[in-house]
This record gives sequence, C-alpha cells and structure tokens, in this order.
Amino acid sequence: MDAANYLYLSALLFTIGAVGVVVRRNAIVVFMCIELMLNAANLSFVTFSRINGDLNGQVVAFFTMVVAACEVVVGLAIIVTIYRSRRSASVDDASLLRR
Amino acid sequence: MMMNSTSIVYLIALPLAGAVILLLAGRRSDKWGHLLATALCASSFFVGLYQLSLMFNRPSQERPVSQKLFEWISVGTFKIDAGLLLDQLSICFVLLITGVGTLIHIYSISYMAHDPHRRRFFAFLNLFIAAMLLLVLGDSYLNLYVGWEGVGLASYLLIGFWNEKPAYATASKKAFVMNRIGDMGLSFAIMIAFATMGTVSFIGVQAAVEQTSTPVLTGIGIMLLVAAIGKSAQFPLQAWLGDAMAGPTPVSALIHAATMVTAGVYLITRSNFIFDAAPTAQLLVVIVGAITLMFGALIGTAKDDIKKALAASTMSQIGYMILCAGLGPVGYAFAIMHLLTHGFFKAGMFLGAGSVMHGMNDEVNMRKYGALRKAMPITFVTFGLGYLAILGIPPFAGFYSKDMIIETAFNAGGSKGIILGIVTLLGAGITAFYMTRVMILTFTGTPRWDEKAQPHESPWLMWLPMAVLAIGSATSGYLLSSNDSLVKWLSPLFESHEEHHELLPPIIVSALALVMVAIGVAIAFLKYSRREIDAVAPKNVSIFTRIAREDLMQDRLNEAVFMRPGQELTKTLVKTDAVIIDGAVRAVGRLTIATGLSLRRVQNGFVRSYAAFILMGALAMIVAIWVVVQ
Amino acid sequence: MMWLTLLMAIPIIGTGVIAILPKKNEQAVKQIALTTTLIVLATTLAMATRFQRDNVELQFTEKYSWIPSFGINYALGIDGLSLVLIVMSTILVPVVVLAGWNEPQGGRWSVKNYYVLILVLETMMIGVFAATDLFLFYVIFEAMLIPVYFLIGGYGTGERSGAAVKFLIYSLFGGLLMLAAIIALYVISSSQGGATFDLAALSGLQMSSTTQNLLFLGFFIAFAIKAPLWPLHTWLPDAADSATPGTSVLLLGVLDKVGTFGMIRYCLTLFPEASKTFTPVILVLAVISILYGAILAIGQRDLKRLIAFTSISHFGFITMGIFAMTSQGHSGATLYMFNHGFSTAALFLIGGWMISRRGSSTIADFGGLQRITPVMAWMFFLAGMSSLALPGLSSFVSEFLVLVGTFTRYPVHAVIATFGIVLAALYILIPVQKALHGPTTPGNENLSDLNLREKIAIAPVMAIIVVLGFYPSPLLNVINPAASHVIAQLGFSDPAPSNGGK
Amino acid sequence: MNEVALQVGQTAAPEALLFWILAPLTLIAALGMLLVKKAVHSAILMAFVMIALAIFYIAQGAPFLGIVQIVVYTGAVMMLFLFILMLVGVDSSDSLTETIRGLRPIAITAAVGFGGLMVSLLSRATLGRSAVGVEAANSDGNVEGIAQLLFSTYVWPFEVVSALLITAALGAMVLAHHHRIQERPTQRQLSIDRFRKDSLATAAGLPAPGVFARHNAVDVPALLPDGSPAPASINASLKARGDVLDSSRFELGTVDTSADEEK
Repeated sequence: MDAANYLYLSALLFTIGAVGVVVRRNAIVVFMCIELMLNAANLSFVTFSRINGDLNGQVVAFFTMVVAACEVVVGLAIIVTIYRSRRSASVDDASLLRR
Repeated sequence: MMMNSTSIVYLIALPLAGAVILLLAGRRSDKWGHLLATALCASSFFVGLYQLSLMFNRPSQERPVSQKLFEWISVGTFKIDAGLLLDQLSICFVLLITGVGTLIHIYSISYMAHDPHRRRFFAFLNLFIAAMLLLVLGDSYLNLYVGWEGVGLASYLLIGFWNEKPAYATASKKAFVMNRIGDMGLSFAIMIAFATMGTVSFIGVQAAVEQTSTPVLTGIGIMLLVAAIGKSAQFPLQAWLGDAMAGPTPVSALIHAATMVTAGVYLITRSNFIFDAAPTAQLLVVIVGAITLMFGALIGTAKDDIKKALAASTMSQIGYMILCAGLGPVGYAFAIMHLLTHGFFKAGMFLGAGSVMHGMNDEVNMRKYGALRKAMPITFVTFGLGYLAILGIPPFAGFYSKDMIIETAFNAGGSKGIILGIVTLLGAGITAFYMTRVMILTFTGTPRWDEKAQPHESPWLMWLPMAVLAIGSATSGYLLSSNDSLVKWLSPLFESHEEHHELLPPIIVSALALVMVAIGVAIAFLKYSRREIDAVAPKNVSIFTRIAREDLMQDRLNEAVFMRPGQELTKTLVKTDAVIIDGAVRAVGRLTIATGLSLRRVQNGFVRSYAAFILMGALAMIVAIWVVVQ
Repeated sequence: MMWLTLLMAIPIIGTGVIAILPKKNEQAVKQIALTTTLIVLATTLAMATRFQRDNVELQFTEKYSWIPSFGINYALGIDGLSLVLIVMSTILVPVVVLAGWNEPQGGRWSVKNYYVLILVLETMMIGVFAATDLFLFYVIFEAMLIPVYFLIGGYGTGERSGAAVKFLIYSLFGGLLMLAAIIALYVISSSQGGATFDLAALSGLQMSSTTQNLLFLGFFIAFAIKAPLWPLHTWLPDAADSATPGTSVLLLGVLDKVGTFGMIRYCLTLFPEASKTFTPVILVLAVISILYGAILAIGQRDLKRLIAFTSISHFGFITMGIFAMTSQGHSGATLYMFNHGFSTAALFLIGGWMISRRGSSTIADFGGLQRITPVMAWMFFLAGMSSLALPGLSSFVSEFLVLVGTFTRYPVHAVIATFGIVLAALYILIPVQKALHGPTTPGNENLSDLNLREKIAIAPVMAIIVVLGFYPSPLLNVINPAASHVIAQLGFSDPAPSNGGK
Repeated sequence: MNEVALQVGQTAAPEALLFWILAPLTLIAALGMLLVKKAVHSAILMAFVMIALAIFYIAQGAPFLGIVQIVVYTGAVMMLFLFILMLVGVDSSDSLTETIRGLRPIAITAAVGFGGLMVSLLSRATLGRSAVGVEAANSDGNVEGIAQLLFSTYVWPFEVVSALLITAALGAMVLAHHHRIQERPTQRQLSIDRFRKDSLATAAGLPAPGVFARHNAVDVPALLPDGSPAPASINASLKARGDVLDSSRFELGTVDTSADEEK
C-alpha cells in the first residue's frame, strides 16, 4: 500500500469539510467542518512526515492542533455571544455586513 | 519722414478724460458734469483748429504729423504702436467731429435738462467723441479698430440710453450685433494684411501694396467694405439704423447722421491705396453704394416717424458717399466733401427734429404735426436751410457736393457711368420728394396735434446750435468747393490719375439734377399739400408703400434667414448638449453604478456564500497550477 | 532665496493660524485669511520684480530629493508662462476672499474650514505652475481636486454634491490617463540613461511615433478635460452652476488654466512630434469649442451656466492659439489665460452678487437693474465687455493676437473662429438686456447696490482689465521670450508675409 | 539498501487492511456530518472521524500525535462542542433546504472540481516516489523525537503558540462574559419588587410548568383554570430557544390522543 493513499484521503476529507462550511447553516456544524479541514491537513502533515522520514511534519501538525484548539475556544465563545444576542446559531442570521 | 507732434493726443485725451471723470465721479458730478463735458469737447475742437493752423503753415507734403504714444502690442513681427496720425484727411474729420460734437453737446444741455441721468449722457457723448477721434487718428488699422469698436460701444450705450423701454434696449443690441458683423470684416482685413504684408499700419500697408498680389488686395478690400457696410448702415447691414433712432435725438444727430455712420466712408478713403489696386473690390463698393442710395431713399418715402425718415435719408446720403468713394481717386475728395456738408445739414435737421419733438411732447409721428411753422419759426428756418441743402438747391451746401457726386458718377465711363449717373439722379429726385414730404407734413398744412400738445419754440441753448449748423448747411458747400479748396487740400493723399471722361458737361448735370429735384418736390406738393393728411397712417395703401414701411422687408428677411434658424440652432444645440454629450457622460456614470449594483448582489452578507467564493478561488488557483504544470 | 517654496509655505502657515482659532471667531478667521493671501500677493510681486524677463531658462529653481528610490524630486522653477499664471492666481485669491466675505455662511461646514480649503488651494495653485518634476506636478494636479471638491460640495448651492462628484470623477479620469502616461515616460527614461521624472531630462527622450502619440493623448485628454475642450466640457456648467461664485472664479480662473498651461508645458515640450501630428484635430476641436460654447451660452437661461459656457468658448481660443504654433498665437494664448482669469472673475463675482441679492440665478428673474443698482450693473456690463473682447479692454489684445497668430498659419480656422466674436456680442448683450435693461420687474425693486467691501474687491480686477487693454506690454514682455522659446524648441518659426504669392 | 527502503516505504499488509477498512468508514462519517439534520449527530460523527484519524496517525508512526488527537480533540474539543450544543439547543434540527439561491450547485461543483484536481495533482506529484518512513527518526522514541525538535528548532514558535493559547483563553472569557448593565438585585429588592409592583399575581411565585396529568415536562406550560396556557410557567430561556411545546394539544376537550395511539 502506498503512503499516498493517506494524502488522497486527506484531500477528500478536506473537500468534504469545505463543502460543509458552505452548505451547513448551523454555526456549530460549520465549526466542526472547519475542524475537519484542519484535521485533514494534519493527516497530510503526518503523511509527509512519513514520506520524508523526519519529524518536522509531526511538529507542524502538533502546532496546528494547538492553533485549532485556540480557534475553537474563541470561535465557540463568539457563537455563544451571537446566540445570546440573537437567539440563533444560524450563520445566515449574522449577515449584518450586507447593509 | 513724417513730422512728430506731441499734441495730437490731447484731441482724444480731453474728451476721454471727461468721460472717465463723469463716470467715476458718479452723482457727485450731476451739477457740473454737462458743463465739463461740453467744455472738454470744445477745447478738443480748439486743439483741432490749432492743429489745422499749424498744418496750413507747412508745405503740403509735410502736413501729416504723427505721434507715437507707447508700444501697444509687440509679439514677434506683430508690432503695433499706440500711434496717432494727423493728416489732411483726418483733420477734416477731427473738426467735423469736435465741431458738430460741441454744438450737439450745447444742444443737449437743454434737450436733456429734465433727464435724471443727464450726466451719464454727457459722459457717453464724450466717450463717443474720444472713440471717434481715435478712429480717425489711429495710425494703423488696429488702432482704427479700437476706435471703430469704441464708437460701436458708445453708439450702443446712447441708443439704449432709455433702455427701460424693451424696444429701445433691443434696438441698441441690434445695432451692436450688426456692427460686430462689420467689425468681423475689419478684423479679417487686418489678419489678411498682417499675413500677407507683415504690417497693419497705414503707411506700411500703403508701401506694401506694390508687392502684393491683386487677389489679396481684393480680399482686403472686400473685407474693409464689409466693415464699412456694417458701420455705415449700408446694404445689406442697414437694418439697425432705423431702430437706432430709439436714442435721444442729439445722439441721432451726432452719431447716426454726422459722424459715426460716415466712418465707413473714412475707412474706404483712408484705404484708397488698396481700393485703387483692387478694381473688383472698388466695383463692389460702388454697387453697395448705389443699392443703398436707392434703398434708403425708397424707405424714406414711406416713413411717418420723422427721425426714421431722416435716418433713411442718412442711409441714402451715405450711399452717395460710398458710391463716390468707390469711383477711385476722382471720387474720394467729393465723397469727403459730401460727408462734411451732410454732417452739417443732416445734423441740423436732426436737431430740428429734436426741437420739434421737444415742443410736441416727444411725438415723432409726422402725421400728428402740421402747421408748426408759426409755432417754431427758428426751427422752421434752420430746418428749411438744411432741407434746401440736402435737395441741392444752389447755392446751398448740397448743391456743390451732391452735384459733384452725380457728375463723377456720370464720368465713371461706359455703361457703368450711365447707370450710376441715372441712379444718383433718381436718388436726388426721390430725396427731394421725401424731404419735401417731411417739410410739408411737419411745418405746413393744418395742425393735427394731440390735445395735450402745446408747440413752442425751443430755448436758445437748443436753437443756437441749430442756427450754427444751418449757416454751415448754407455756406459750407461754397467754402469747400470754391477754388477746389478741399480737393486740393486732400490731393496729396490720393494718387490722382487725371482722366476726365466728361460724359456730360457739369452745367447739364446740374440742370438735370435740378429738374429731378423739381419733379420730386412737385410730386410731393401734389400728393401732400393739396389735401388733408390722415392723422393715422392709412392702411389701405399699395403693396409698395407697405414694403417700404417695412424697411423693404429687411428685418423680415434677417429674421427669417438668420434669427429664427439661429434660435432653432441654439435650442437644438442646448438640447443636444444636455441629451447627447452630457448624456454620454451620465450614461457612463449610470453604467458604472449599474455594474456596481449587480456586482453588489455577490456581497450578500452571508458568510457561507463568501466561503463558496473562497472555495471557487482555491479551485481556480489549483486549475492555474495544473495548467502551468501541464 | 527659496521664493517658490516660501510662496507655497505662506498659505500653509495661514492655515495653521486659522486652525488654532476658535470656530466661533469668524471675523478673525476671515481677516487672517485675507491677510495671508495679501502677504502671498506681495511676496509674489516681490519675486516678479526679480524675474529676469529675457532669460528663457527656468528661474528661481529649487531641487530637493523627495523619493530617491524612484528619482522623484521636489523641484520647482518658473519661466515667463508660469510667472504670469502665478501672479494671476495670487491676485485672484485675495479678491475672492474679500468678494466672498459672506459666501461660506450657507455651507455644510464651518467658515473656518472654508478658508482653510481656500488657502490650501492657493498653495497648490502655486505649486502646480511651479513644479518641474513630473511626479510632483501630478501629485499637486490631482490633490487640487480635493479642496475644490469640498468647496463645491460643501459650500455650493443646488445640486452641489452631484456637481462636485461629477467634477471630481471627470477630472480623476483624465488624471488617471495622465498617470499612466507619466509612468510610461518614467519606464522609457529608465531605458535611456537613468529613470527620472525631471521635466528637462524627459523632454529629450527618444520614442517611437506610436508611443509618443499614445502618451501625448494621455496627457492631452487630461488637460482637455481641465481646460474644458469640446466635447469633454459637460462637467463645467454643472460645477459652475453649483459652486459659490468665489469657487467658480478659482475653478475657471485658475484650475482650468492648468489644462492649457499643461498643454504648453507638458504636451508640447515632451511630445513635439505628436503635438504636430495631432494639431489638425485639436485645432478643429478648438474651433468647435469656440462656436459651440458661444452658441450654448446664448441658449442658457441661467446666469452662472451662461458664464461657464462663455468660458468654454474662451478656452477654445486659448487652445487654438497654443496649437497655431506661431509666436503671436502662443503669446496671445498665454495672455488670454491671464486676461480670462480676470474677466471671468469679474463676471462671476458680480453675477454672484446679483444672484445672492435676488435669490435666483435665472436671467429672466432680473430686470432693469441698471436703474436700481447702477454700480453693480455697470460693473457687470464692463466685465461683459471684457468677455466679448471689446478693444481697449484686456481680452481684446489676447483674442486678437490669437486670431492673427492662427491666421498666418491656419487661415480657415481663424476665419471660422472669428465668427465667435459676433456670437460673443450676443451672449453678453442678451443677459445684459434681460437683466440690466428694460423695466424693473417685480422682485428687483429693493436690491441694494454694491457696498464698499465689494467695490474694493472688484476694483483691482476692473483696473487690470482696463489697464492691460491699453498697456499690455509689461505682461507681453514677460510672456514673449517664453512663448518664442517654446515655438523655437518645436522647430517652428512665424510664417513670413506671403504677399499673396506676388 | 534499496530493498530496505522499499519495504519500509510500502505500507505493510496489516496497515493496508486497517486503511482500507477505516478510510471508507471515515469518509462515510465525514459525509454523514454534512447530511444529518441534527447537530448532535454531526458531533458524534465528527468524534468518530477524529478517532479514526488518531488511529491513522498511530499507524503512520506518530503515536504522540495520535494520543494527543484523542485527548485534545475527541476529549476536550468535542466536549466543548457538545457543551455549546447543549447550551444552544440540542434538539433544534437544521433544515437542509438551501436558502441562498445557487449556492449548493456552486459548492458541489467547486468541491468536485477541487477534490478531483487535488487527487489528480497528488497522483502526479507522488507517482513513483516511495516513502522513507519515520522508523529512523523515531529510533529514540516518537515523543523524544518531537520534543527534540520542539525545544530546539521550534522553540520560538512553540512559545508564540503558547502565548496564543493563553490569549485565546482570555479572549474567550472576554467574549463570553456577560456584561451586567444593572446592579444585581438583592434578595431584599426582589421581595420588595414582588409585593410592591403593580400586580400581586406573582406574589406567590410563578406557576410550575406542566402540572398536568398527561404531561409534566418543563417545556409544557401549565394550564390555567379556564384551560388556557400560563405563559409564566415556562422558563424564559426555553421559550427563547423555541423549545416550548404547544400546550393546546393538552387542553381538555381537544385532547390529542395521537400520543396514546403510538403506544
């Protein structure tokens, strides 16, 4: 089996995540899709690490995880704030920029 | 080399100073303004007399003097000095302008006494005198041009002096615009002269005529003729003169009879060297003169407005002068002579008309006059002297000058001479007819006055100038022609080729002219003296009378050919500008806005659609990479 | 001594002083603005006396490196052409300040801002005529739009916002084309011995004729919009209609001159060959402008728009004189720029007073002013006479020089253009008749005549109009060397008298 | 040497087995995330994907990351997600009909293109190349290897990331902090309010929800003696979330028997 298979998997997961961001309206689901994309990227890094034979890829993946954690914390806080003021978790309702 | 003088400028400076002082001082000078203006004009006249005496004391070749004031315009080879030239020709004009001008100033003191803006009137009169003097004293065509437009301005201001009446305001505008058409001709002439000869001074152009081809000279000549036509109210730009009678009567006497309208004659005689070398242009001058002569005379027969009748007469008399000036070296002096005598008798008659109007509550309709001989004896006598002069009854002024013109016309040679001779004779007859008509309607017969009218003789300040002018009308002809004094005086200026054809001997011409005059007078007597005159102009008159009353349809023609199409063009262009040119500009703006609005839909505020665009962008980038990798 | 920088600095200093004044003290603001502009005027005149008029080289030059990495300098210098225009600008600004003493009151913003804008504009007006670095010129050229935009949009009347936007975008469009051309010049210069924006260095560039033509158009369109040349003129009537009279004076009197100034200084100098190529087209456009502007002026019902259209006609004359390529045409055009500044200023200021007194700018609303407000009426008349180029008033000399200069090389154009003088008589006399003559119509009975301040403001303008009509030599002596220098640089000489081929 | 490289480069048979079983499942779970209506289900599927990924990490010689993935993601992050889901409304289900016109086709087209191109490009980029394998790098142990890098080469990013983490924590607190506009009412104030306010209706306390023989859940309003629902009996936040059942179903006379029939 070729290590490239992991990359294909990663690409597909990433695509699915991207579609999810576009298609779903629930802010939490959108967020999970973003996480999916980050994870897909992580999978690539780990695979690259394996292909190249050093651990740099894994370190980057590690950093990605930390950043993803930060992002989740802040993002969810934002969702809570929005929910508190608008009683909705739909991203379509937060479209004030239009006006 | 011409002699230099340092005193010519005072001729212009004195009246100019008067105009400036009166205009700037405003109401403060109401009390003494008219006196100052009159005094300055008179002093200018005395400066003129002084210059004349100086001239007499010099041999004829050294008589012209010049004065360079300062460098006016100098760009490359285009060098124009503010320079003045006083020669035998201009001194005639200077004396006419300042002399008649002073008389009319005096007359106006009384005539305008009740006008609240008398001071301004005198300021304008002084301005006119200054501009007119500049016109005749300028030593180049461009300096002349300044005076030329200056008198146009003064004429505009004075015609429109009572511009609270819309018709008068329109008349003044009409005069200015039609004059400007003529001025355009003068500027063309100057441009051609500079482009071909490299100079526009009289002396320079005269010297360059030799080296210049005939077509160019013809072109300059025709353009000068256009200028003369505009200023001197010749056919086809004569329509403004009748309307110009809207101005106060002294203005009509000074500007529209004695001086400004004769500027065209001055221009042609001044440019004799060009016309002598351009026969085609000269022929055109004669034709224009002949047409106008008849034109004015015909209009004169139909006018009931005394001033308009006199204006038509002026037009016709200037036609005589132009015609004569177009006949070349033999004619110039006679043209000037008629100009001078005309200046006297026509100014006198206009002042007389003013005096009549003064006594008749500013009524101008001759049909409402009648039998004023008794009420205004002095006016009658002075007007009558002018009348005899214009008819050409010996020994009054017109006899000398007009007969000379008729004679010169006959002597022009060939069929041209015969045609011109007949035209001038006919003109003399018609002149006699309409002037007699004026006399009869105004001074004889039964009174047809309005109830309120109380005819009375004018105060001495008014009749004195009239008397002086009447004396001039009576004697000037003899004085100027005895010993050929004027002809000799002017002869150094004109190249004379003494070739007398002598188609008819002078005595026969005079006799013919007198016969024509007698016929004209007789017809007028038969028509107007024998029966009652309607106080209202009869309506059921022949088509010819109606056309003559309408100034031979000239206004209609101008209106139909120039004014209406012009107004339509203006309206169309205004619309085009707003709809098409500005419309195109606005359309670009609208298109941009529409594009923006349609693109704005993309920015719908939904995060998800932005994400979709990011996704598409990523796709596009990958495609780009893929293409490159391929 | 850094005269030009000093000139540009004084208004800025004035701005600073005004900025620290309290907003409420409007009188002090106005007085300081007037004082500043008068100091600028005095300094300009002092500089003018030191100007060597027979020296065709740039004088009072200054050069400091500004953005060295692009070879951009802060470089100033003037010749006769620039000097005349700077003098004109610095005379007009105090006149505008004094004449429009109460103008900023109806504005959207404070009186203080108005004068700050005017002073900033004055600095730029001097800079735009004095810049000898292309980049510096461009920056000022565009930056000038900003104060004018706010002056129109903030203190104007009627559709002021729309007019201001139209003016801004129209001008910016032209400026953008010019920017492209400037960058192209910079790039070309970098391949020919060093990238530079220096005008003198750029004027010797070698370019293919196509390149030169395109770059010429880039510059020319920008200037043709500025100096409104048919058919790029439609912004002007709207802007003049909405702007205050003072702004209109600065807009038409000074800013639009940047267009004709630019044609001489940049189009002709940088692209001599292309200028010759395009001359026939430009002359035709100029002649169209002359007649078109005049005819449209005749058709206007609004006083301000009428004056704007007369200016289009006058700018046609200026453009024609520039591209006639004769010394008379060139000197005449430059003199025309100067004279037009004053005759238009007089028309706009007096027209503005008439309008503000009557509360309407429709000509038909006036009537018989000559008897109610004689001084104002006669001043308007005199200004009108200057506009129709009556001999004896300043415009005549310049207009006639342009016509004569054009005639010697392009007689047909000159002849057609001369018809403009008849139209000029109409477009001036029609409003004169309607507004000043005739019976006094209702609504005009109680108009007041000019007060002392207004008389003082208009007096110098009138004096210049009259004096220069009779004695234009002081100006012509400054203009002539510069004009003949440009003509000679282009390889032209005045046509010799032809004698009609005999 | 080549032989060895080839061998480690190839995924061993057990790993292939693992991959081919787990990878389709992961994809199905990921797709399911998009397709299910309820956010909770999405979260469960997400957790599955993450665990699967953790297994893949371990299989690829990254045990440390695999563990961290399980601990941090599946443990902490997913917990956080579920917690917020509960807060926001666990029951609310998304409608999957698209409201923005044209978005779905665009998204699907772009996704297909994107995925297809990625796969195609990847196949080109890696074709014929073999993996080195991390066995050598992991010779001192995976954790030690990462630590080695983390505290030498990546020490600066590491510190920066730690600062980021703290900032993010603070940021979350700031964002989630409810700013109190008025002073918190004291017990005393509350009592006064209860009795001195315009009505005494609430003086005895608010009615309890669902005091009804048929249904006593908190999301069903109590019925007043006249049979109409008492709005005051429902918690305000439930109401705001839209999780309140229509009490009319439980009114006398129009008793909905559908619930009984289901049983």
